[in-house]
Amino acid sequence: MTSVILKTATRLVGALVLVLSIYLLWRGHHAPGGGFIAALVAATGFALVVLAEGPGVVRRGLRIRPQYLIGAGLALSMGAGLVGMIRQQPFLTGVWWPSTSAVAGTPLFFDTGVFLVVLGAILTVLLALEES
Amino acid sequence: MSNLLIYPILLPFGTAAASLLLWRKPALQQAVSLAGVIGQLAACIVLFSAVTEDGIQVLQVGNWPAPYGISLVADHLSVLMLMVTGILGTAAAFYARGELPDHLRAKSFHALFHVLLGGLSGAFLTGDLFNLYVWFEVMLMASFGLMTSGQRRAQFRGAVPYVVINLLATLLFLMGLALLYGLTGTLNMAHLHQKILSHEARGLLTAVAFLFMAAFGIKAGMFPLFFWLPASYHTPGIAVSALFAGMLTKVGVYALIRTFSLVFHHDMATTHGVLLVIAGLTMVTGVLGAAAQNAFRRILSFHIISQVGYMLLGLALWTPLALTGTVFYLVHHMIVKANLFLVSGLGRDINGTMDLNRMGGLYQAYPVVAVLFFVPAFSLAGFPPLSGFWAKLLLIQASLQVEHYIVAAIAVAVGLMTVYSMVKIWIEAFWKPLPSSGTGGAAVPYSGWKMAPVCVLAMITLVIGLGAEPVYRLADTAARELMAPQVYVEAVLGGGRP
Amino acid sequence: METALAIVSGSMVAGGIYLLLSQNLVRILFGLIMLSNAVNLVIFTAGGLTHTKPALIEVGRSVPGTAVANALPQALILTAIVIGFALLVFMFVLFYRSYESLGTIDTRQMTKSAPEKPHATDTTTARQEAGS
Amino acid sequence: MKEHPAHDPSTIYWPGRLSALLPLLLFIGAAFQVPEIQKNGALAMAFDWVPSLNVRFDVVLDGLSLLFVLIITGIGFLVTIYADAYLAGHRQINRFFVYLQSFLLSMVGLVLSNNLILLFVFWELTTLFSFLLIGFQNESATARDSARQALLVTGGGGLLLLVGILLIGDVTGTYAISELQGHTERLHRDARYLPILICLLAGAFTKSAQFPFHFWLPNAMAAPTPVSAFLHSATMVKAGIYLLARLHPIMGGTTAWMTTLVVVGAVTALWGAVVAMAKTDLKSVLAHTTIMALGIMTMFLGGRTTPALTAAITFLLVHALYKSSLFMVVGSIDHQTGTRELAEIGGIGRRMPFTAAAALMAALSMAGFPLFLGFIGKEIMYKGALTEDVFPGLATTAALLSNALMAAVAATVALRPFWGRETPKALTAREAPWAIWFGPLVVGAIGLGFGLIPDWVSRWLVEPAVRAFHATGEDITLKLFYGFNYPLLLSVITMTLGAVFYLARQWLRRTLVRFLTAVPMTMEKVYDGGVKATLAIAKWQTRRLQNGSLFQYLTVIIGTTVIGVGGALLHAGTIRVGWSGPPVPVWLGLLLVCMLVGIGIVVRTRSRLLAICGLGVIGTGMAVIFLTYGAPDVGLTQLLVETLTLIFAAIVLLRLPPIERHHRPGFSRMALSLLVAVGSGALVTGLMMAVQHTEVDRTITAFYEQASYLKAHGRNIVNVILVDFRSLDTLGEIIVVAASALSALALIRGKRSSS
Repeated sequence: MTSVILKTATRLVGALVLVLSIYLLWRGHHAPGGGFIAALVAATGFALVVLAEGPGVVRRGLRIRPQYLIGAGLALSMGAGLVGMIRQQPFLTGVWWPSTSAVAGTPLFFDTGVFLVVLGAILTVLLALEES
Repeated sequence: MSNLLIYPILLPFGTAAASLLLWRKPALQQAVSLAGVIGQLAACIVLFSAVTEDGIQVLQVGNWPAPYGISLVADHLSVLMLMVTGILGTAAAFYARGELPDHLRAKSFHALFHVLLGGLSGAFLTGDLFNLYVWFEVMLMASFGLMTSGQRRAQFRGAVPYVVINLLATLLFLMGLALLYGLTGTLNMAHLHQKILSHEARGLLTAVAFLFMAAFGIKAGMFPLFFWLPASYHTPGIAVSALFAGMLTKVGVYALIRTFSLVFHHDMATTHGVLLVIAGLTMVTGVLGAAAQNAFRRILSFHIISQVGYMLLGLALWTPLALTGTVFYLVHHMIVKANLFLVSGLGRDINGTMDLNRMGGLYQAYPVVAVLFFVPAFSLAGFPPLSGFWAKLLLIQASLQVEHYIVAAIAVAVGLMTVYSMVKIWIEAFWKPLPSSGTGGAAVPYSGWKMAPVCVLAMITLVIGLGAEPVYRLADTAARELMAPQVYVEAVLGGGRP
Repeated sequence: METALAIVSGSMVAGGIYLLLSQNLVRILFGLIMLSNAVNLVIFTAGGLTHTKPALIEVGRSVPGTAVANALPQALILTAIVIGFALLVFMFVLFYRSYESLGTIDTRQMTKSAPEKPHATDTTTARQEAGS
Repeated sequence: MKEHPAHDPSTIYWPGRLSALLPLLLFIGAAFQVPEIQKNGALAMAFDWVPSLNVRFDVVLDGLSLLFVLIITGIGFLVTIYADAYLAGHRQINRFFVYLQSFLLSMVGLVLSNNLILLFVFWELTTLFSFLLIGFQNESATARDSARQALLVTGGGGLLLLVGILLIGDVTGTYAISELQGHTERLHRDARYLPILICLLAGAFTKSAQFPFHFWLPNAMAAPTPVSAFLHSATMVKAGIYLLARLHPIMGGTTAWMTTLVVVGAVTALWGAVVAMAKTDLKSVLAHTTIMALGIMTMFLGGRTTPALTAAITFLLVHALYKSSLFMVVGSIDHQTGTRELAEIGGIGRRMPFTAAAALMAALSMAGFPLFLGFIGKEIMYKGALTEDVFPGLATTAALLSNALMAAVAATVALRPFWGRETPKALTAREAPWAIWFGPLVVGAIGLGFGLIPDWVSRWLVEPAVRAFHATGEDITLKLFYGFNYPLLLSVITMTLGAVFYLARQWLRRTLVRFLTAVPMTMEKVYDGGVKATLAIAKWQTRRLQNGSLFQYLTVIIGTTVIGVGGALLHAGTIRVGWSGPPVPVWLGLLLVCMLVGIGIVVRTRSRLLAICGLGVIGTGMAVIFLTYGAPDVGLTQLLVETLTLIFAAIVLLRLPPIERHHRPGFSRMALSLLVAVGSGALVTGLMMAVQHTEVDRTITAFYEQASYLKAHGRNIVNVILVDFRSLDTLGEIIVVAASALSALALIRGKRSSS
């Protein structure tokens, strides 16, 4: 009975933490937060779930191997840098849309890449360690 | 603005990302990996020709002007190192393909390999000291992974001191960075050059300079900070150890050259005087260490140390000729040393061991391998007309010119000891018949994946030796750029403003 | 405050180095954690502690209104912390696997099993095997 | 020692045979240049190689070079033919010819070089190829060791030679030999003259086996006989002599030069002759007479009179001819009878007539019999010795004694094996194939032929050679008979003495052997001792330094750093102890004290749990400091990293054994650790205090503050730095994170697959 409550609680907390982390990622450009912090928060959430319920749940929940998160994150960050190059500017030059009001820009994609890599990396090790 | 500078960094990292995304497809990973090294080599060649034709190239990353953003700078020294990186990376990747069964289980091998290459390129290109720290970490982390990838007990034994001591170096580097930032308020090396020109706290800067010297000295394997190197270099796979032997300590040497020409130029009598003493001790210690060894790769590992001493010697003497010698030595040494490590792998394939007591008979049965060892080995020993001869000649000549006779004598004596070591390997592994305790004897077919890189590197050694003039000119230009950093500083700080 | 932090950092370095010099992998690990914390503190202190307002630009302004804390060292520390964490995770795993493989966390015993003893070969031994 | 393993029918011979064309063509080509050189002095050709270093591919063919080229290629041709038959059936015969012809080309290059660096390149190449040739019987440990010894001795001398050459370049600004003659004055006056001379002579003496570096040459007889006949009689060992002759007009003529060369040469000559008399192995006898001959040449090159220098060159030619012939003869005896021991061979002359004839002619030339070139060589030798500037007495005595001994040795080598009593081994001897006797016979015959036409030899060969390095108006003509004079008298004495020595050879040998065994220290022992001592030092040093103790490694590294940086800091003297910056609030002070306590706990405790708590206190304390001093991002990250570290620690550390079981270190180790730890802590505190006095330059931060929102569209400046201003750092950083995960994964997974 308690374990069911615990499981539900951790899942709930886990989900909340994930939402929180995405919020942190989003607002990072303007207030404390950003890719690292968001990823660390998310990783902590996943870690709680892993410790409480074992790695299987997280693996199933993720659906893909965490290594792919790393690969995708790296690709995203570097891709964000390439956008400037297409416009004949140096690598990693920030490009914003629309250029006047700056709602979205490559630095945000870059930060998302950071988020994915850090999260993916921590999960990779965490899951592998728990499974070993 | 020249985005050419980013490709040698970006291509390996892109390849690494791609090989991660191809996690379940080892064959495709392998193909992408080979394509990646060739692409990087091409990028290095393009950048190389741009620099040799148009002079120093600068990229202000993110379009933020120096010293606010991070500058990538390619001068002659950088592109020479980069060229060798490209060549050795390609060679090692092909050789690794021949070695693959060992690595097949570690699917992360290709990604780590390319991360290492990218880190190397970054370190050679960056004009920012903190960014250099980041690239050092990239290389370090990748090297940790590659160092332990075979999971043998000896690897763990070697990896622990390797990891601990290198982390210590990293922390020293970071500490030095913090203090230097506190003193100057900048991290851009060209900007640091200017700041230090007019800085008042010279004595304090010298203390900080020594902190950097220690940090890079550990990486470079200089006396008495080298212990991690002989403890670990004989443990990883052949292709990996060849890449390590060729590149990793030389990044340390590169960093020393860069910082002690561009940044810490305020008290050369002290800093370079200390370096000179260290250089002598490094040469002697390394070569004596090698003389005491009796395994193929261990001998080679200790020789790295003694040859780092030669390179430091040129930096310490601080004359155009001496620096030219250092640059020439770097280029020559990286290729030759990596090649010797690769050849040691061929020897192990045949004899089943690296222990010279149990090796033998290679000369009779494998004449091609014998030639492929002979060329780099005697180049390392400084025999003309191979590449090592010119490198040694330049450094001896440089020390004679400034009448540092003791150093010249050490360089000569160490040269002779190097001959001794190379002859020892030759006699024991090649000339001596296979002892009864040996395990080899079964005919091992030449593997094209392994032979091709060894042959190409041996050819390059010959070409550098016979066509020393163009290499000398490049090294000379690099040395002159180092001695007159004004051009570098102007290229970084002058242009590129948005 | 800077002086106080200098003393604290110094103490952390001393403690970290002392731990590093023990021959126990776990204590070495603790030492490295402490050292990397110390270095972060050094960076932070070296950047100056005069201003204590976070380096944020309030909504409605385009530059910080009052003097704010030095943002650059903070960014450097963030990078250093994350890198340090990555190294730490690897070390956890490495030491754990070394223990499994070598059966000890005592560095003396780790190297004892493979002494780097130079073997004897010189001209005399080579001559003895003449006739081969 | 078995020099030729069982015949291997699969061996392909034609490449070796064909390679004989190379020296032959070179010889013919050189021979055609003889009149031209005699008339005009020299031919030159040059192109750039490494012009920036003054290294040019600059070759000059003058009289001296020409004489050498003729000797090298002529004997090289005959030796190739000889070796082809001698080594028939050897598995690696083709490698042999590759080495041999490469050596020959290097040698030709050496004598043609007009650039000292180029000369050095060829010099080292001859060393390298001779290494391969001496160790050609690579299955024999003796051959391997001898090859290494020769390489190390001559290679070491070579390195000194390089230093000498570089110094010459430094003094004069050129490496061109032809230009250097104009700088003789400057060189002789330069303070570095003596070091230069020492370096150059070290190179020449090691190569030409002068005392005390002579010992490698007899050992090098481990090489197959064709190698000895070529390298150790006619070519490689003469490279040193060639160098001395070349340098004569540049470095020669000083007291230092003359004294050194005459004394060293005389000692070498006497030593070689005496040891030769004591030896019984034919090849060893020849090796020592070679040492003697090299000593004689060196001695005469020490002089500066025309007769002395003429003597050196004449004797060079004489020696090259008879010695290569004798080596080939000995090889032929060895080949046919299977032994080289004097006592075991006798009376094979009738069975091997051609070989015997070759031996006879060579030996007579060696003994200096009239009508042979050797006689003329001896005459001019005495003439030269009597005119030496320094120590003419020593030179004459040395020449006289060694010539007499040489005559006795020649008789021993050429007469006894062929004409003495037949020994059992001789009964099975058959004449060798034609290719084996052809070479020695031809060379022997040339020795006789040249003896008959001395004025021809001197006009076309000797005179141009001498004039190439010795400008003189004096007449240089060799004659069969100069009239009744001192040289003739000395010649007569020589022959008489030689006869006496021959007759008393048994007694002489016994005495000499007794004397030689009584000599306590030979140079070879010194060499072996040197190698051993170096190795012992190396092993001791490596045991001390690279002893596998991580504790020691770290102590040395940290200790060195602390001493170096601390020394510089103290020297700078900028630490001012005292509070600076804003005052510390009380609660922060308490926090800092808590952190110090935390450090103490981690250091002292043996409990992992407590240690982790201590680390937690430190980490949290830092987070609070960050948050207090305006770094929310850093503080937050610090806290999160603490949490995750804790999680990993929980997973991993619990799988490791507890620290409690780890025994404590001894007192001295603890004290050393404490010293190093406190030293480094004090250093860091000192450095930070020193740096605090500099107000941080905030120019760059100011730019970020200005541009953060306006140009980079972000209000969190720290974040903007991370993702925009310095995003390359961040890119590198996530790559580190990725690499760390991959490395860790490989480690964990490796366990699964390896277990």
